[in-house]
Amino acid sequence: MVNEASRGSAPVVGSSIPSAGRHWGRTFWQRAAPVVYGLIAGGVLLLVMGKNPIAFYWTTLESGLLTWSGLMQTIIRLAPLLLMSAGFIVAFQAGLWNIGGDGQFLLAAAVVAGLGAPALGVMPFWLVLPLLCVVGFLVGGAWTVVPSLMKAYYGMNEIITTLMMAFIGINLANILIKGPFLSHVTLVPQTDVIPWVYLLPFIPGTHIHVGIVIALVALVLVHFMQTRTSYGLRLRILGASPRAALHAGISVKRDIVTAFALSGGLIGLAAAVEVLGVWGYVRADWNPAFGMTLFAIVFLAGLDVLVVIPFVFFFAVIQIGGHEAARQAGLPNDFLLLLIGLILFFMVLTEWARTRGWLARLRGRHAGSMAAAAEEAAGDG
Amino acid sequence: MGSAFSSGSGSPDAVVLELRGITKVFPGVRANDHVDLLVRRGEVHCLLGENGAGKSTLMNVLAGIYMPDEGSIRIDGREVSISCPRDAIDLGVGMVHQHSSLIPDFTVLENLMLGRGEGWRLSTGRAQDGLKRLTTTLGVAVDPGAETGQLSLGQQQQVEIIKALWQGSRILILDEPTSMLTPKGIEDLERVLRQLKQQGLAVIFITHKLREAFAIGDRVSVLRQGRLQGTIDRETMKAASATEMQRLVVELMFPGEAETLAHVAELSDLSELGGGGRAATAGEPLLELHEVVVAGQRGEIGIVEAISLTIHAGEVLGVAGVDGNGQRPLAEAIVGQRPLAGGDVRLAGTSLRRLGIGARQRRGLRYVTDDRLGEGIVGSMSVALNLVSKRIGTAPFWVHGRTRPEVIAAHAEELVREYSVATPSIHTPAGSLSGGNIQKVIVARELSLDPKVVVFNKPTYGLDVKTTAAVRARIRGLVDGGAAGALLISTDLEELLALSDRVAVLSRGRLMGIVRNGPGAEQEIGALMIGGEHGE
Amino acid sequence: TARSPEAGSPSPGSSAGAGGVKVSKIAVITPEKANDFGWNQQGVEGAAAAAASVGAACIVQDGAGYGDITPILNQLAGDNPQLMLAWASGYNTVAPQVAQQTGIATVVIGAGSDAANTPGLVNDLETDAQGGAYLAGILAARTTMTGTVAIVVSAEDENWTKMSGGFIGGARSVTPGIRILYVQIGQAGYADAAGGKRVTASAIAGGADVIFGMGDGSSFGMMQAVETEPPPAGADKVWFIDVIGDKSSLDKKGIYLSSVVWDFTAIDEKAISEVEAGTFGRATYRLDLDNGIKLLRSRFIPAEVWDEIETARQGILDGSIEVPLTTTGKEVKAYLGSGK
Amino acid sequence: MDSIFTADFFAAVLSGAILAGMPLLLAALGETISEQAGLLDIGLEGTMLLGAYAGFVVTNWTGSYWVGFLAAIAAGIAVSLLMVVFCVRMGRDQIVVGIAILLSMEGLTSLLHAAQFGQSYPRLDAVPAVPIPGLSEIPVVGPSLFTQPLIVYIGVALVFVVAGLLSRTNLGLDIRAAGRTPVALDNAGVDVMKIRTVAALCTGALAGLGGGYLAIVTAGIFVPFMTGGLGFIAIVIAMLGRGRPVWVLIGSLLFGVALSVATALQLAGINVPTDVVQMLPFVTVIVALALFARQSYLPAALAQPFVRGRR
Ligand SMILES: Nc1ncnc2c1ncn2[C@@H]1O[C@H](COP(=O)(O)OP(=O)(O)OP(=O)(O)O)[C@@H](O)[C@H]1O
Ligand SMILES: Nc1ncnc2c1ncn2[C@@H]1O[C@H](COP(=O)(O)OP(=O)(O)OP(=O)(O)O)[C@@H](O)[C@H]1O
Ligand SMILES: [Mg+2]
Ligand SMILES: [Mg+2]
Repeated sequence: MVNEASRGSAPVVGSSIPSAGRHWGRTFWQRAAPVVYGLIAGGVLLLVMGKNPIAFYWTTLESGLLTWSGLMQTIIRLAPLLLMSAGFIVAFQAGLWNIGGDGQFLLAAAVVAGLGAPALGVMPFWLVLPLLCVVGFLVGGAWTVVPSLMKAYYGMNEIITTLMMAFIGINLANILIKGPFLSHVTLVPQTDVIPWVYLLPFIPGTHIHVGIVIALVALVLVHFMQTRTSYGLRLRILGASPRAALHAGISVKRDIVTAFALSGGLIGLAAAVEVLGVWGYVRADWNPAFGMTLFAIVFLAGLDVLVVIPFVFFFAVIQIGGHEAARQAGLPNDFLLLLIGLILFFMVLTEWARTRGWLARLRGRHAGSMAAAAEEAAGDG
Repeated sequence: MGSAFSSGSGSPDAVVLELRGITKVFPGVRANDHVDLLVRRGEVHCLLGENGAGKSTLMNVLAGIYMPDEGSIRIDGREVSISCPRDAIDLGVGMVHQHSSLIPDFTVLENLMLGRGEGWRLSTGRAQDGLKRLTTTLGVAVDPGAETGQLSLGQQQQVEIIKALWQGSRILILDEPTSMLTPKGIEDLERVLRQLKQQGLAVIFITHKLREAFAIGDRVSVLRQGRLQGTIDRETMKAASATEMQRLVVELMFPGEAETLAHVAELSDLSELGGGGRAATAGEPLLELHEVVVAGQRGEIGIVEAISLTIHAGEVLGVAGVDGNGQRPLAEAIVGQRPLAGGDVRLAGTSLRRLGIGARQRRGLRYVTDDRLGEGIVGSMSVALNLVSKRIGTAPFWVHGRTRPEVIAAHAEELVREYSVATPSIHTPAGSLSGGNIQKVIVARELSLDPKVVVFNKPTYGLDVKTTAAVRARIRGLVDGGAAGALLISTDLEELLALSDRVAVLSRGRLMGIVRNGPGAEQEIGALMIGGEHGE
Repeated sequence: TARSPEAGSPSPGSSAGAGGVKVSKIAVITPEKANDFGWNQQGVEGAAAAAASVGAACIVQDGAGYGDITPILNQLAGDNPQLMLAWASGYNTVAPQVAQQTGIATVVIGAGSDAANTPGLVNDLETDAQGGAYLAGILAARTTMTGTVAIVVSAEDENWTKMSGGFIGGARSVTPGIRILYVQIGQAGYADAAGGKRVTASAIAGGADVIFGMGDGSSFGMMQAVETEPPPAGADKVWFIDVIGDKSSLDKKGIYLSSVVWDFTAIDEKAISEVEAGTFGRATYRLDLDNGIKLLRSRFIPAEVWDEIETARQGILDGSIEVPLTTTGKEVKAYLGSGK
Repeated sequence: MDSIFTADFFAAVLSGAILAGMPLLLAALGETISEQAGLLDIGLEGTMLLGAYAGFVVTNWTGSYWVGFLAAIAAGIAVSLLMVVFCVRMGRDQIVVGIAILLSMEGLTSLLHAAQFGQSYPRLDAVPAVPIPGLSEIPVVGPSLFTQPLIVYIGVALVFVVAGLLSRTNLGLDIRAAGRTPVALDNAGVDVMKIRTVAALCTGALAGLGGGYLAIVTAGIFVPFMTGGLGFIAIVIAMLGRGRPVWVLIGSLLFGVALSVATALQLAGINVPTDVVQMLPFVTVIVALALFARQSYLPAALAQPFVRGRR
């Protein structure tokens, strides 16, 4: 099974006793370098296309970070991204490659949006919001049950099943939106709109909804779970070696199911927060497709919350500021995809170079040395 | 093919292989430190040394797995550079690795054809012939169509050797080939080796069992901490008596410890080793198996049929049998790693049927697995965490699910000291320890926190004399208190005779009989085994 | 702890309300790139033309997608245009909020009810192209030789369904018993060129020799099928009738019979003038036959057929001809089934 | 209202199934080879996109779709070089690299398309169909299944080529070994990296060709993101195929048929929501897997980097 197989490359966080403190500053800078290289590569590309990279990046920064409204938008975007990342962290921790995040996200979004307006009719909104968040969590979690059961009981590889469930989920979301949840006010297929004033409240003095707070709290909890609880250790053993987990008396089946559900739940919560914080509705065929990129980012951040946050923040800035930059440079927005792709490549590359360099200092280049190269890489993702 | 056996230019004892100043460094370890080694054609050259001495590394350098940092290799007097396994094979160096390198779901034939085929099409025909010729020369029987995963370890071992000889090796390296074999398997192997010697091959033979070394070897070299301690040549070996030889070797392996180790080495008279002589006054029954039936899993041999056993306090019940005759399923069923298809297991009177692995653990039922790296430890995790990995979530290490690092650390420090585990620190990833020390960690974990019954599955295979002694002492020490009992599964008859009070013989998943240890036990057991082999 | 109303109210000093302002800059934002010979391109060109007519500047943000629309709208607002055209029905929930926060007059698409209109801030734009599609139906019925025509839609889209109804009505007004095939590529087949070709090919094989194709990227796949598929028995070639844009410049094979073209210039000019007059946000704009919807007259359309189309156009305008209105796929299928 | 169910209508439905199924088949075949060698190529969709783009551009320039197909293959191979360098050589995580490939290829093709064809949207001529003498006379199936562009026959032939490669050749044996127990292969003196490289390149070539087919034959035009998830469907099919190309063929055709039949029903005036139809294949597979409790016997070393001498 892939999760077992890729143990070699699956990052193992804090494989030592938790209390051993981590100077994350160092780790962070080690990991920030590739981003810079990626940007440089993107810059070269821009030059080739006769655009001005400095201007491009400056505009990105300006409209994604340096202006108040841009910063607000970035932070608002951060909420769902961080929650989704938290979901991936939990799954990867347990060696579960939940690659169907987008399906869980969209289905949860559709259900939350679909129930939103009706719910407001029957109960006070201060009750509706938390309730819908729970709904999102449950739907997202529920969408992992089939894959997790099949993995737990038949050893069915979860990459296939989550992929398939993602396809089903995305279509199902559309069916719901065009069926039971179809709004009769607008003619575009979409859900009824939750009145703007009833969406998640703003953090006082800003237009940033409280989703970001929820996200940060969730991340802290996940981090605590990872490093300070028996459950976290069980998941880590499961992720490192399912057979060892079984041998140690860990009820592997239960933990696979719970970890998977928790992962999907957080992703569903991400959807709820995005819908209840920004949109108030979901239209058919809407798919922000955060999943894939976050999957990679979380992995490259070594499942380390303290590294995930800055990475995701950076990603959000590019997402938010990039449009304006692309517009001013007269480029299609899809250039941003290319940019992100390049950055990922460079993250991978420098991670490799680092491990090699680390080794080179110890003992030149030769067959055997590759061994610990991979070991080291495995060590810190 | 034929070339295999008509190889080697020059006089009968011409030097085939010459290693000069081989040095290989791993992070933090000098695995080999300027090692020189001479190997002659037609000799079996034994390589001895404690765990982590660097034997496998040296051989892997020869087989092209590692590039040496320093040193030179000469074959037939020509200086050669071996940068990958292909080079080694082309130079006629064949190696049977310490850890099996067969593909379980490939047939024997497919395994043999790997990387051997000329041209595009797979030519099963030619492979068939080659296999037939080899099996006849070696006097072994292998079913070419069988999935290797389905073969017993002994047969797998033979396939590995055939694979190593496949392209006509001049130098054959066997890295601990006997660690998993039964006396019978070892005899077969010895016969095969003699065959090969006759045909002029040079064999490098790594083992931890001195007796084998002396029986099979023409010369013995000893490695210690990566350095060559010395080589004992033919003449000395002929001249010296077994006991003298042992002193010599042990002195080389563990300078200054020969005395302390003398009494444990296998060579001394069995009766001295505790086992046999002990008065058989066993305490009350601790673990009872009633008609236990276990089903084999997909692609696995050895199921267990209706076995009933009782382990009393203060006794070691040995389980003898050719590997792959149901030992592992039995052990796993007892500790709860696989379901009982029938029957019942009772610990101190209470049935375990409903209890999970963890629950049985806490009730004092422990399992020292034979799959150390596969399931025994989590290589990427610290020694400390591995020492509590079967206690997750329970006090005092966890309180309300919250980890208490300081308690875990203290516990680890204590065990590491008590079991003298050689590790840089308790935070070191367990996977980076040497084989012997990994086993110490496992034993420490299982024997800590008041065990009642411990199931030992091949507890000493692949361990050096010293660690073996330590582990065996632990096993006896456990039961001699009279409070606990042990089930000792082993393919090593000497070990069984040395440690057990009674020995049950397992064959094809059935219980052939139970022999009380003592004079003549060896013959009885042997008889029961043969019976099992030839039964129906 | 609801969102405090003031959070949503126009920012101080906003130009909203009665007064009205001189329009010196307008902004248009479209989901796809504005080179699609379709919705996005028409939207941008209309805006540009209208802006030019009053000497105003026009900021274009095309290919904005749907996901990040809030930040993009805010960034556009940052450039302080006096009028924003939020050119997708997918924007019509977010855009009003941004209008609220920034106080910039904003045109939204297909909000579906006059309730969306907010004086000085938000004005809804509905597209009623069914009239044009009715004319296309007449053209198709006059052109077909097999007596079978096909409607191919890329997705379940309000515009498509409305026009489908109109087309059916027009075709039946000429040949009551005419066979009309209706097929949808997928739930989001807008860019699915491959699907477009496959589906159209099946439709042609089903006997259709006139294809009324509605889709964005996918309509190129439809044209490809029309160009390359063997005509059905009884026809010597297959014709394509397009919507929204004019692709005749891309027509190498002479299959581009016509197109129901949407020209927004007039509407955009109206919006600008209303902003300046301070009357913006009172009444929903409707794009229809008399202010921007027209049937493209290609060289392939015989004069007498065109005359017939012209008379029908007059009929629709003076109300003597009633164009059926179908707003969902279900309604289209029901109408299709009814055979009337 | 007289029925549209004429012979050539059914024919069109059948060839529609092939039109839709072929790109899947080619890509899934490629993925199968990688998987058997222990490589999980998540970036398949990206490979297809570049293949589609290259195939389209070159066909459009040269006017020869054969050159176009070659270009598609070349492009696919180029993309798979990324897999080779990052995953095979450097042993980096395959899923992450796959995602990077996916994103960058989506971006790249869209960028190039906007720059080159944003204004012109050129369309290609139909690829001529080659009737198989005899078979093509059979009513319905004749003009559909047996009157196809040459490339279709080649594609189907490839199924058996790959099957033969995996089961009957030394290379195939080495590939399967590389995916199961690379150490054994290495000890046997075969360079695992080389084998996996070969496998990755094959995957690139086939996925590229699949993309090329999509643009040149199925659509006759390139539009950004035109693969719309085909790559991932192909991965699923390959995994379910468990290294058996024939099963890959069956799986791909099933998807093609599902889409084509949906169209047919609509044309016949029968109301079928396309969402449901597109969901159906997955639902059935999931249910089937759940019912038969079948394991996905994936190669043991799948997605696991190989490093000689590692322990
Ligand atoms: N690939 C590797 N990476 C890092 N260290 C290694 C590697 N291989 C071996 N070592 C270290 O080198 C030393 C020698 O290991 P080696 O396996 O050669 O010992 P050995 O004599 O074969 O022991 P045993 O008798 O247990 O097989 C050990 O300390 C081991 O930890
Ligand atoms: N759980 C599953 N995982 C993957 N493929 C499956 C599964 N269940 C059914 N299939 C499909 O069925 C095919 C296997 O059917 P078939 O019984 O011929 O193979 P098999 O070799 O007999 O399997 P087994 O060895 O389990 O008997 C696969 O190729 C795949 O397409
Ligand atoms: Mg060794
Ligand atoms: Mg079968």
